Amino acid sequence: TSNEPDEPESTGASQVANTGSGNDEPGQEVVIGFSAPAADHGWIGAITTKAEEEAAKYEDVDFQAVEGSNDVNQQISQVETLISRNVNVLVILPFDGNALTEVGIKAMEAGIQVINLDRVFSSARGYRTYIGGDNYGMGAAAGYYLAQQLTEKGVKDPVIGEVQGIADLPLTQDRSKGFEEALATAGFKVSNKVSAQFTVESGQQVTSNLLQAAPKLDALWNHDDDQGLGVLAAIEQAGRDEFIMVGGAGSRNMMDLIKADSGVMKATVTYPPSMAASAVKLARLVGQSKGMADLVELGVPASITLTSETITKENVDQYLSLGFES
Amino acid sequence: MDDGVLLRMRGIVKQFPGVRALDGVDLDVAAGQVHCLLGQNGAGKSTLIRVLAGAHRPDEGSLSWEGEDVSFSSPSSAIQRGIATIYQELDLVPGLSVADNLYLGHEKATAGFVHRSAQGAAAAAVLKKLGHSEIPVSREVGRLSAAQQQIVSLARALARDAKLIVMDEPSAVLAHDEVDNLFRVIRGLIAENVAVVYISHRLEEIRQIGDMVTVLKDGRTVATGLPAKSTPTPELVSLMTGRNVEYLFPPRTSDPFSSDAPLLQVEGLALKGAFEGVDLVVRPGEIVGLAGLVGAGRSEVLETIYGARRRTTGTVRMEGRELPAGSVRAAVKAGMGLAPEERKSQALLLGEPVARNVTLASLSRMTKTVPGWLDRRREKITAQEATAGLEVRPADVTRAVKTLSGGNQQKVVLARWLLGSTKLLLLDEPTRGVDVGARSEIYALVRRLADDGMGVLLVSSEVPEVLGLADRVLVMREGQVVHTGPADELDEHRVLDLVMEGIAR
Amino acid sequence: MSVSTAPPAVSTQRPGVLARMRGTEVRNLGLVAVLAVLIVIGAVTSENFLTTDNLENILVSSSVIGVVTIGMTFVIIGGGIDLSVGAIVALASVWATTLATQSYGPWMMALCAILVGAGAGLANGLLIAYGRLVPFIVTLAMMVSARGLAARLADNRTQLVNEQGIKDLAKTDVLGIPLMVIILAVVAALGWILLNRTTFGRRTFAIGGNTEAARLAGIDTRLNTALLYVLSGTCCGIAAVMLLARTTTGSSTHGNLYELDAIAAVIIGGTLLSGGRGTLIGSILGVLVFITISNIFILNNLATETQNIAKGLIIVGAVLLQRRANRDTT
Amino acid sequence: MSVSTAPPAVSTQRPGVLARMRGTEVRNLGLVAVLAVLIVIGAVTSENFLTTDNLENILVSSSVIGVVTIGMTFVIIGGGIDLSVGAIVALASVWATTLATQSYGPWMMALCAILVGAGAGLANGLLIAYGRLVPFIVTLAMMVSARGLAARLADNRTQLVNEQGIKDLAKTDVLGIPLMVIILAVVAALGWILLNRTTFGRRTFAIGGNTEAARLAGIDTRLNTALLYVLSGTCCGIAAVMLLARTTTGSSTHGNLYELDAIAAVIIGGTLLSGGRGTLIGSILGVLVFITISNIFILNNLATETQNIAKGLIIVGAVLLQRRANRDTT
Ligand SMILES: Nc1ncnc2c1ncn2[C@@H]1O[C@H](COP(=O)(O)OP(=O)(O)OP(=O)(O)O)[C@@H](O)[C@H]1O
Ligand SMILES: Nc1ncnc2c1ncn2[C@@H]1O[C@H](COP(=O)(O)OP(=O)(O)OP(=O)(O)O)[C@@H](O)[C@H]1O
Ligand SMILES: [Mg+2]
Ligand SMILES: [Mg+2]
Repeated sequence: TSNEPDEPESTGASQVANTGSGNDEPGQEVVIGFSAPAADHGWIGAITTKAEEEAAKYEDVDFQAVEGSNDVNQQISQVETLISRNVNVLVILPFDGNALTEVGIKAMEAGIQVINLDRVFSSARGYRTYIGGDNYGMGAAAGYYLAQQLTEKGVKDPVIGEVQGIADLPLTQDRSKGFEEALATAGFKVSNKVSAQFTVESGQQVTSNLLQAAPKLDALWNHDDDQGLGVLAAIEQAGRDEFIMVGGAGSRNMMDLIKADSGVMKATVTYPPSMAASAVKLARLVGQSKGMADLVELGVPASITLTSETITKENVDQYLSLGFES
Repeated sequence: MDDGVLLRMRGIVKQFPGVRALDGVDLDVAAGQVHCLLGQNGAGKSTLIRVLAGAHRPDEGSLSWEGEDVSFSSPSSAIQRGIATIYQELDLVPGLSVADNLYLGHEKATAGFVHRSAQGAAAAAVLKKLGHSEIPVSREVGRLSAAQQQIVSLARALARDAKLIVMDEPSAVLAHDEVDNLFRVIRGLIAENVAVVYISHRLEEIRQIGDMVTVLKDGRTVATGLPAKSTPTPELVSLMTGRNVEYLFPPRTSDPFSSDAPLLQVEGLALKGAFEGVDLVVRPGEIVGLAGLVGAGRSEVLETIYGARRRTTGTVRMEGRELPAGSVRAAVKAGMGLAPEERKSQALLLGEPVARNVTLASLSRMTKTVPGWLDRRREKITAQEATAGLEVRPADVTRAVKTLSGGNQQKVVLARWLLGSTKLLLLDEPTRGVDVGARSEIYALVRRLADDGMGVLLVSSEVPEVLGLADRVLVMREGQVVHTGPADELDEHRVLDLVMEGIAR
Repeated sequence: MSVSTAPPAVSTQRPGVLARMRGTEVRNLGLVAVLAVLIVIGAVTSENFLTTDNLENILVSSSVIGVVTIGMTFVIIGGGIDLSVGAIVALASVWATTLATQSYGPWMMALCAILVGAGAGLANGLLIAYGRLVPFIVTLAMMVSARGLAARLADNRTQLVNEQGIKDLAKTDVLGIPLMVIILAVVAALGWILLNRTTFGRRTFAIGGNTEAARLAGIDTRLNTALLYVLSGTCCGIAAVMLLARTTTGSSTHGNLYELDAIAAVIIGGTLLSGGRGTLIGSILGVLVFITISNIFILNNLATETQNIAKGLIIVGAVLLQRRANRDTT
Repeated sequence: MSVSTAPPAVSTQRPGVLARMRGTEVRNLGLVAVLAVLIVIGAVTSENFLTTDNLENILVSSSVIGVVTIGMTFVIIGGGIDLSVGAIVALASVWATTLATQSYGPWMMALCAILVGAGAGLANGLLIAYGRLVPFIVTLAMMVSARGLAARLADNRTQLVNEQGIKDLAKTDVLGIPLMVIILAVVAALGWILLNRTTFGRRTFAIGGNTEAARLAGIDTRLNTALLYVLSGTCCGIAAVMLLARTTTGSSTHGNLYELDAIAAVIIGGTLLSGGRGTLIGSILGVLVFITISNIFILNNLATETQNIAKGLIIVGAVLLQRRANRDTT
């Protein structure tokens, strides 16, 4: 067996270990059901695409995705449909983890293994394995980075802006909390906060107003690189460049901008949609009762939380291949 | 084109679900003639002219126009041939101005751009020709009174420069002098060799203006080419109805000077901008008529008494108890019922069956033991009885009201108030569009209701109707009552003088 | 009663059963045909479609939006519109899951959700009927405000239902039928009676068909209109309780786009958007059609974007089929 | 909705200038008053409100949805509704940013977006006018399908605009006025002329006010209705081009909920949802009101949920104020 990744462009430094070791050899056929919220913004779109692409790599995987929905009731029904269709493993990215817990438990009780992707269920009985990002950690990473930059520059009482995603999602609140608490370590706080909808257009719209509310900014954190395209468009259209900006998630576009270092965009904190590909891989392994090659244990672990890494000009080259097309 | 026949219709059949509205009708119309269509409510007159205007496609039959076989696939193809139509139910667009309505579909425009001033001027000219330059051409049609809207409809037909103008009961909403005015216009048209098809339930109008008469009955032509001036009335009536109807007012029975406790007592009633200082009394068993010109404010008086408009000053008492201003519910509870002037917009649920229209105002009495729980059998039977009493045709109460002919729709509205505890009936133009036979039935009915103790307040633009039916008459002019007195002390001339001059000469 | 004595004339021909049904009810036959076609498609394309589990699943999925749709049908027949249903569901779900409310137990939670729904509906109704404001604007304002208030109450978080009593609702079967479906059936039956067998229902049709005529007939159009929105709000409250059970959470994101789904079901069910005409059965069939379409897609493993493209086409096809079915029966 | 021939309150005195203006245009004065109040509130609560930059920002923010609203106004006056505007904007933006289209340069991109918009509108129009299907359902189907198609074309990705020519639109000023605002002004002016000065506009009012009367007057109501949707689609295409410039991207998520925003602006602008009556100026004012409210909130750094609660209240307040203003002027 080899340690060489079979798809170099989709694997990055931190993921090399997940492949190889014979786990990719065709095995017993696994039917994987996949349910995620409506692909009404790029990150979720990327999640779905990554999952599909990963599944397509394996001949022994039958991948069945259902229509995305932002209505939890609808998503519950969809998962129920998948259950009654007797899939082997379910990958569920819930619109709201709390709301899908019961149906997760139902699936587990029906003997279907559940991979809970990203938004965690309220009970561990609902999943075989959780894999997801760290929203609090993401906000904290952005906060620490900005605090450090501003302190280095010696800015006193900086004006810091924040562009949230959808305000009333738990993940948004977690991100903001991490951001606030990290900034607080340097004695800073957020002065202007707006929330968009994770879409380019809403990012553009709210940012153009934010820039009016804060005629002078020192720093800006944007939760999401998809809406970041809009945020940047608004900044450019307003002709502003006096501040530094940090993104979120880690899209390829943003990495290119960080690398070029020609504008406000200085860093982004990762929240990679490639976790969907990992989830599919895990689902397949679980379905085939295999373990993870680089671990000693025979089974797949119950929980994997990805770290949020800070990508800057210095380390961007390492990450370029992981950047998702938003 | 032999014998000057402009339009020839042969064997026209039009079938609606459940009704054969036209069953082989023939009609010949010659240029320079007024051709009258007569027939009872539901005989098929409106349907015939809708076929002629391209609004309905006939199921069978042929049409020839100026000697050439034609078939109109849409209203515009009839219009292009030179046929203009005034429909029975007003067909104006309420949100558009008078001028825009007049030229709708044939706007004065180049390359799609409307010449607004030219169009306004042309509209003003047409209205002036009709003697109604007081109607502002820029006013929204929805803000005009029913009579004014009818005039706009007429003006619109004239604005088309048509060879044939079809008029479906144009005089129904017009007052006496307005009808004369209409006839003046028709004579002008005839002089220009235009043909006119004229529909009316008033035989005296047919005599005045008509040349030829065609009589329809149950969707068939029963007589055609009758001379309008000379055919005896009994002959026409029996052709229409198949029987002899006396066009008579029932004898008065109540005492105009009775001192019974008044049912309705109105004092110093005023509505800003419409009328003021109206005093009137209606006693049980009494019919009180309100006469006056169109626009004199009679409808407003009725509607204000009824609470549909909020009075500015004055009091309204039913059986001694004062009613709150602007509450229809209080009025209905106290025993009033209104048959309004514009039945289509003010009274009817067009898509609903007859039965539901009839019981609308007395739903709370159509219930079983549990309040609010409908007794649908009782509802249906009650509606059937009420409509049968008025000879609503067809006699099927499950039929949608909009499929009834105009006159039968009016009867449905009347039937609504005959159901329950109505003590005072407010009738605004109750016989508009109602045929000869039904008309005398309605007169008899109103009188019988009065004899049973009901009070009636009647508004009608037909002076003979007011004089013949009412016990007492109030004459209104420009928002004021100019005369009050027993009906038998007045005649048509005196009323007209009062109406025009405010004094009796 | 003083109408003349002439006996009611008997209608000459005895019309057939179909012809005697009112226009709108015949229209429902069209929808039944659409549903039948969908079921055939489902059965042919997927072996899992005609399983008890799956059919039950379709019904349960329809139950929450179904209850909302019943209230919406009343409002639309009465000539109005209610854009706030989704937001009211969210608000009621959040309010019922606050810690304070949960401490009183499941009955109190359910009552709270229903009262919040009815209260929000009352606010709508008062502004529309007595404030004479346009329904579209008032309920739009309520939609925005109620979601904001829900987010505020929940502090932008999802609140867990702790009461097992509520959670059990989603798992209970009565005589083999899921309780959720029974709730829908009961609400639908009550709604049907209210609409078709009571004076309130009759007046609702009248107001939607011709408000002026209803007013001149002595109907208290304002009170009646206000009640329509209270009814719709109450249905939202009931739907919120069902959603609490299904999702075991209260959240300001619940009921997302329910307004659109409900209005669409009502309209495809043959109710006129302008009021005065419609049936409850049509609305329920409308809900079933939409849910069945989604279900078939999932069973056939279509990509989401393909599902959407196809869904639009099927909707148009369904309406065309429905029209054709109606033409044939009348 | 019932026919509106019931006579409104009577006025016999010679009316003043204000009263002689058509009812709906007077209504606009109410909206101007609302806007004035909002501006005062903005100026008082935030020093950054009355800056040229910010006012320009409000206008620019209004421009894209403003253009969509113009098309929507026509459709609603003509008695219809268009739920597909947002989806058409998305589809047009995606189609115009496919690599194939971009290779032809900025003009071709703009033309492509506009043609796609018009084409989708034509599909709506044909189904509604000639297929005689309910506008709500047809445009709902288009909404779902067009978004699905957009997602498919874009493969669920955001597509970048590479053409500098398009991006520059968002940054260009003409005589100190942003080009975006000028585009809105031009579309509005053309729309106003079309609505108020041409036979097409008159006929649109007629069809919306009384379709049967329009038909009996010999108007080709079907052609005219179909054209209304083409017009709306074309406006969406223009809006898509503007959005390409503003966001420098094409995406299937563009135009999210535009249908609701546009309809709300039209209705608050005094156009009847049932058709036949309305003004373009009112609709534009409606857009400005909504955008200004959001702007004031952000300048005051309100939390999103507080914004929403307040927004609902302000909308109701605005409509009440508007009514009061109208009463005083008539
Ligand atoms: N659209 C329709 N659908 C069904 N039946 C209809 C329709 N229009 C008319 N009818 C029926 O056709 C018959 C003829 O109606 P029509 O309106 O032509 O009568 P009319 O002679 O004009 O009566 P009136 O003097 O009362 O106006 C009536 O029985 C009527 O109920
Ligand atoms: N919708 C309206 N808008 C403005 N003025 C109106 C309106 N309707 C009626 N008027 C005016 O109110 C007055 C009374 O009109 P109304 O039609 O009630 O009189 P009427 O005596 O009942 O006549 P009719 O014979 O038409 O019933 C007239 O001056 C008329 O022009
Ligand atoms: Mg007739
Ligand atoms: Mg009158």
